[in-house]
Amino acid sequence: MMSLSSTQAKRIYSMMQFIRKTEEAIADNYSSGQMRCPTHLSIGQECVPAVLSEILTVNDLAVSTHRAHAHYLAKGGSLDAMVAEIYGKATGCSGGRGGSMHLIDESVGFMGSTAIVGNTIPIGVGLGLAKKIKSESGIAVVFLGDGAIEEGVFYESANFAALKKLPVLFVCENNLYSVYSSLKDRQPAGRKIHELAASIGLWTKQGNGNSVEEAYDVCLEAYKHVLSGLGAAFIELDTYRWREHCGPNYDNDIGYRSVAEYEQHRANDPIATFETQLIENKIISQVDCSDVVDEINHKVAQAFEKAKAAPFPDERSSYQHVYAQESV
Amino acid sequence: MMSLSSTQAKRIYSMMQFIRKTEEAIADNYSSGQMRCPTHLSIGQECVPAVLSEILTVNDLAVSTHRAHAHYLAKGGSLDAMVAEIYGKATGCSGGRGGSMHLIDESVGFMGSTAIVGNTIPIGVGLGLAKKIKSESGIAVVFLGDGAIEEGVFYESANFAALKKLPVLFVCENNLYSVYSSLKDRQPAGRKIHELAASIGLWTKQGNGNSVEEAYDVCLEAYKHVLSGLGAAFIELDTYRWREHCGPNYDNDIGYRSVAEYEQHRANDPIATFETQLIENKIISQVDCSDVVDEINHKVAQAFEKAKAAPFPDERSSYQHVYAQESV
Amino acid sequence: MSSNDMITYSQAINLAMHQAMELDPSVICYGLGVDDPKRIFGTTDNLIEKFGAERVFDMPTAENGMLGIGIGAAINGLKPVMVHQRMDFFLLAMDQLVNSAAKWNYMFNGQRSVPITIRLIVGRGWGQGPTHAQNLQAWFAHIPGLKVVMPTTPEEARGMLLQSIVDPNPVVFIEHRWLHGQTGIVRDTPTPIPIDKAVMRRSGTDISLVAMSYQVVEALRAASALEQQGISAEVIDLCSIRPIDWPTILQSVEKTGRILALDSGALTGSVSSEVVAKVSETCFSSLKSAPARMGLPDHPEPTSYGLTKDFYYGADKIAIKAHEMVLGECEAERYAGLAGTGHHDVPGDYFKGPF
Amino acid sequence: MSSNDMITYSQAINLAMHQAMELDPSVICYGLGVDDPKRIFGTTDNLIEKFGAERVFDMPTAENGMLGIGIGAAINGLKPVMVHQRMDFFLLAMDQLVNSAAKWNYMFNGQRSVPITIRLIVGRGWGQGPTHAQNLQAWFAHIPGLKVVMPTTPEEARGMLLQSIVDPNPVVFIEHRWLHGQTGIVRDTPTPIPIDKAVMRRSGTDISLVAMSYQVVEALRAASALEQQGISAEVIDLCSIRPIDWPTILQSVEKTGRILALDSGALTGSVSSEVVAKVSETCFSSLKSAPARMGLPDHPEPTSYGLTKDFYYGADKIAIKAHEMVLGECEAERYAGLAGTGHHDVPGDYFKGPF
Ligand SMILES: Cc1ncc(C[n+]2csc(CCOP(=O)(O)OP(=O)(O)O)c2C)c(N)n1
Ligand SMILES: Cc1ncc(C[n+]2csc(CCOP(=O)(O)OP(=O)(O)O)c2C)c(N)n1
Ligand SMILES: [Mg+2]
Ligand SMILES: [Mg+2]
Repeated sequence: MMSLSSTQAKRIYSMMQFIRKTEEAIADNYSSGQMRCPTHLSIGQECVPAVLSEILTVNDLAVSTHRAHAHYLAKGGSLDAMVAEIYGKATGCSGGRGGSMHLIDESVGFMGSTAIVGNTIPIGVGLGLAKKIKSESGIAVVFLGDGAIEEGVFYESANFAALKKLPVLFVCENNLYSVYSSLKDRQPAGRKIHELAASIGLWTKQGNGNSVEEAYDVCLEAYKHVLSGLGAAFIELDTYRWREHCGPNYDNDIGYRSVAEYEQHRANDPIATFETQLIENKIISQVDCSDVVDEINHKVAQAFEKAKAAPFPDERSSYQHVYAQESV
Repeated sequence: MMSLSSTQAKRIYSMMQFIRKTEEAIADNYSSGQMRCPTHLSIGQECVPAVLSEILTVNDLAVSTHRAHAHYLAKGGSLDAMVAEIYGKATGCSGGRGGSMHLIDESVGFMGSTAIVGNTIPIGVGLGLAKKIKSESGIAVVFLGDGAIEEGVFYESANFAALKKLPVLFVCENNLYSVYSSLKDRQPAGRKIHELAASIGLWTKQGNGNSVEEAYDVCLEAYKHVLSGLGAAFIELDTYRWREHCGPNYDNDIGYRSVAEYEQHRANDPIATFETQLIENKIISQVDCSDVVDEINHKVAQAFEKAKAAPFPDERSSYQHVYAQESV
Repeated sequence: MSSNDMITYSQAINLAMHQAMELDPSVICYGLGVDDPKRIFGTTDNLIEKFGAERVFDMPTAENGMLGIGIGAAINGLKPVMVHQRMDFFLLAMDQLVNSAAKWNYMFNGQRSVPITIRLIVGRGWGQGPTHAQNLQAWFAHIPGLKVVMPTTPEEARGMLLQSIVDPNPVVFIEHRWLHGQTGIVRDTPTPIPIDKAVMRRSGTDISLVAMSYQVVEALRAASALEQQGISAEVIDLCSIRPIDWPTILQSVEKTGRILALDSGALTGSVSSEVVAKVSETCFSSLKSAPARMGLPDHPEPTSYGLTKDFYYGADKIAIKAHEMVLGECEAERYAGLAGTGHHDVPGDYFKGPF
Repeated sequence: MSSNDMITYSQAINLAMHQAMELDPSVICYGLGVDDPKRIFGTTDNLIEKFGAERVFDMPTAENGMLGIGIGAAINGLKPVMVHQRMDFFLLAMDQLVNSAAKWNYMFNGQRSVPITIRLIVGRGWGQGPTHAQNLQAWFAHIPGLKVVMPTTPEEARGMLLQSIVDPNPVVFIEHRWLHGQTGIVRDTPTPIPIDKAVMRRSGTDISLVAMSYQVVEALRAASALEQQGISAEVIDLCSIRPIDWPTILQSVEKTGRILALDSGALTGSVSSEVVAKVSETCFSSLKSAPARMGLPDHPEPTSYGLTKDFYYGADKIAIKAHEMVLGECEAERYAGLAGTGHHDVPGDYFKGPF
């Protein structure tokens, strides 16, 4: 377990299960038609966020994408507020205005996720710029996908982050797809995203995003690089989304990827792999694992109950907050 | 004179002088207040366009930027129509609607220049896409500056050109400045533009854009690469703009670049250097040179006379051409 | 899919695409998902199978660059049809749209036009929220050099898409997600329909309801109910919002003396503002009462089911407003029957999310 | 530069920037050329010298990314002032403006606003042509969540820029190139001026001229000439185009019974359309004659000196139109004296190009 203490390993394991069980609960409940917003699950991609949850502090700020549940939870965002948000309730983290794609919990430094591909990339860089100008501690983390790097705004943002040596860490979870489009239809054959990022001027590292140990090493090294003021970094972590792009179901039947491909990646389940490792290394027992999962399931079930019971926001409030009132 | 025959060398020399003398005439006449549009001169940067004039054929299409005179002329664009355009006359290549920054001569494959930085980059790639789909001969050439590569649209366009192996050649004249901003304020220290382009997936080459021989070799190799269907290429050619960014004057006094820097680049005058070489190699004599220049000066003077004498377009025609009428 | 059949709006779009691509090998179709399993809500079904991957292709997520590439292809002889699943994504491409596509023909003195068609889909409902359901047609309608159409019926979707493709100018073709499932009789011949004409959907004498896209559906429902109350409403479907077919509108208002302009976008600065301004300038002396507009509230769309009930307005509100304009007061309950009964955030029960 | 002096509009902008940056260390200023020798027509003079390169900096040519970076900086506690030498370049940044800046406060339920100010300069004259002189304010005015101001006088440029900077919302601050040289008395205290109020520049009883930015200058010249013809024109300077100060406008029209809305942008779908629509809806019974609008023709701006003479409209055309509205017919030569005498494409003889 090289760089990880057993306490850390257990926390990462718990976080992965926490994300998975939350997402599975969303999937299970979605078809009842009460979570009425586009919802993108990260099942299969829990490792990178979980590993980062062990590294980032509350001084570090993060922004994310349409697929943000895992990042939000890993950053410490409130589970109750997220589930309520997906249910469109007044108790939601965005008061129901944002839904699954617009999560925020500023109390833990999760500064927002948005639904336009690439949209939060420069915003994350701007968080880092302000940190530098204000000599504030911590770094800014930008979560992004392999599709988002195709947007010109990624390139512009990366260029500026490199130019000014900003405290920004780009975390690219490469899950091979953008909706139903495979990498080969979008990016030149053989081109590595992390090499592209390096040539823009970022410090980079690549790794297996489904291996806790490898992802931890990559993330930690990159984090230290950025935190020590050496400039912006970009890490590419390979992973795979198990379910459909948007929505609760599996979609291996519709033909954009093969069942064989799916099964192969499915076998690299980051949670099962890590669990086996932990048990083999006697860091945790099978029973401990069940206990962890039980506790999480309980917490998740409670969050869903609370969310379902919570009131919708007052319709008459829909005119509010178009503008902030107080001077800043 | 390696790869160049003496006929070719002479033609390139003439083209450089042709561009220089035309631009100098613009500079000389500008202050009389009859060329009432923003005008960007390429004096000092004649070599790359001239070299390409020797390589490109009428089947090759080109697009350019705000600083397009040299590209237009090198592609074979009509001198008379360009000068008239800068004078805003009905006989101008865009009927006076475009001015210096909007040049076009489709008869020679110069498909247009526009004034928004980066704006024609994807358009050039689209020309190449159509060539590929229609199995049309020739390539598409995109002229761009070192500033334009900062636009996300460059990155998006380059990605697609590489992805689809389009017959597109990006010609980047790196003159170290974007308006008054030096490269170091815009791009990470030590980063090479051509290396960046390579990492996006383009075939690349770099060279001295003020040396005819070197620029010719670079351009020819790149041209052959693209023409033979191997995919898009990017060449970076170093050069230097002698006069102010926009307008006819020198501006070394205003402080954004040092006189020493200017003098150093001024000493690398592509025309003087090449002329000396040609004379030393007995390809041309001093007298020949004067003859060439005289002839050009005559042609240029005539173009100015015609432009000055030409009528303005009819004011009532200003409503025309908002929409094309005939179905295509 | 053919032959004067009753088909859906998305099938009609698909039909037009097949016809256009068959008739003219220079037509290409590209955009995120045009060849994926969902085929842009069925609108690009079978295109890649029939016309091949060179003419029908997916693209990187790079809206501005990819529009510019389409413009370049158009300049070099192709007729590209670009598709965006949401209008909202297209905000990234405004430089190429406004500075290149819209101006190329003009700034180069009519030497070269840009025959590109850009299909934009407006989202609505199921929590599409602030950035997946915008109606920004007023922006496009403000730009000289663009044509902008928003057909309402399947037949017009078909015919106007065909015309958009053969039109030598850049055309922004806007589809409302809630129209995709609407059915109608569609001609089977590849006959284009002009894209600069409004259509009188229903004639009347008391008031002109001037609407676009999905709001025409609601206006027609309102007009039926108004008729039962003795109010004769004329319904005009703008079809094209640049250019707007002024003669049709002005003639209608000259006749009815009243105008209620119905927009699917945020009210302030909307196309309905332009309609009301022009009508007020031109038909001032014919107006029997103040002109009026309806549009979406001037705030972003919230996501929550609980916050969106009143975000969109339908036949009931239109009828009340029209009734007031013609007869003065109107009790709120008079047109209550027009309000939908099912969930307000889906076009019908068949819709189960997520988008 | 200070102290109730007669200074130019650009000096007033510069003064406000100095005041804002002095008062609040979280104010930063960036954009292409803010620290170059020309200093954005003098408006950023001495900022880098006084406040340093960390707070005042040039940027790569990357408008969308750099706006997003400003938004992120604003979210994390700074108050960025971003500058664009031409509004036209800013078309590249519409995603960040509309999808992020304008909606952030709303879609996150009021938890975090985006206090960014974006200075956009409108070019005009000397062959700026199709892509260096656009007036796209109608776009910004259509977007909920944005504030959009277009001050006319140096004092308001100063005070409204200060207010824009301290305002917690994104503010698009539009400067017309031909206003930069206008002079006026400017207060020396750093007192902000509200950015949601129109200003009555001249009071009158026969007609309301409602204008913005440089067109206010022309409207005032027209009003003087009209007075000599016995026509009393009220001139209202919108100052803010989102929100629009409706009470001031409506009150004026209630009084005069006539409105002529003057826009600096292309007529169709302009802010003047919104003004006329709202006034027609609201003051219908007070209107003595049809409301009217003037704006630029609906085509791109050509470059040629020979094609631009009639592209912009000035005091003479405004006066004729107003005269007609109040008294009926008006011979073309009556206001001929208002037409400029020098070159039509420069704000004054001092201007020698190239931009
Ligand atoms: C500008 C824009 N274009 C297209 C979309 C539609 N879209 C939503 S998610 C997505 C895929 C992005 O892929 P990636 O960045 O790899 O993230 P992943 O879904 O794999 O997590 C796309 C194209 C969008 N939301 N915004
Ligand atoms: C989108 C956009 N941003 C800014 C400008 C202003 N501008 C005009 S030319 C120029 C410099 C571009 O530099 P480069 O590409 O190196 O070309 P060069 O002038 O050196 O030939 C800039 C920033 C513009 N025209 N368009
Ligand atoms: Mg992906
Ligand atoms: Mg340059």
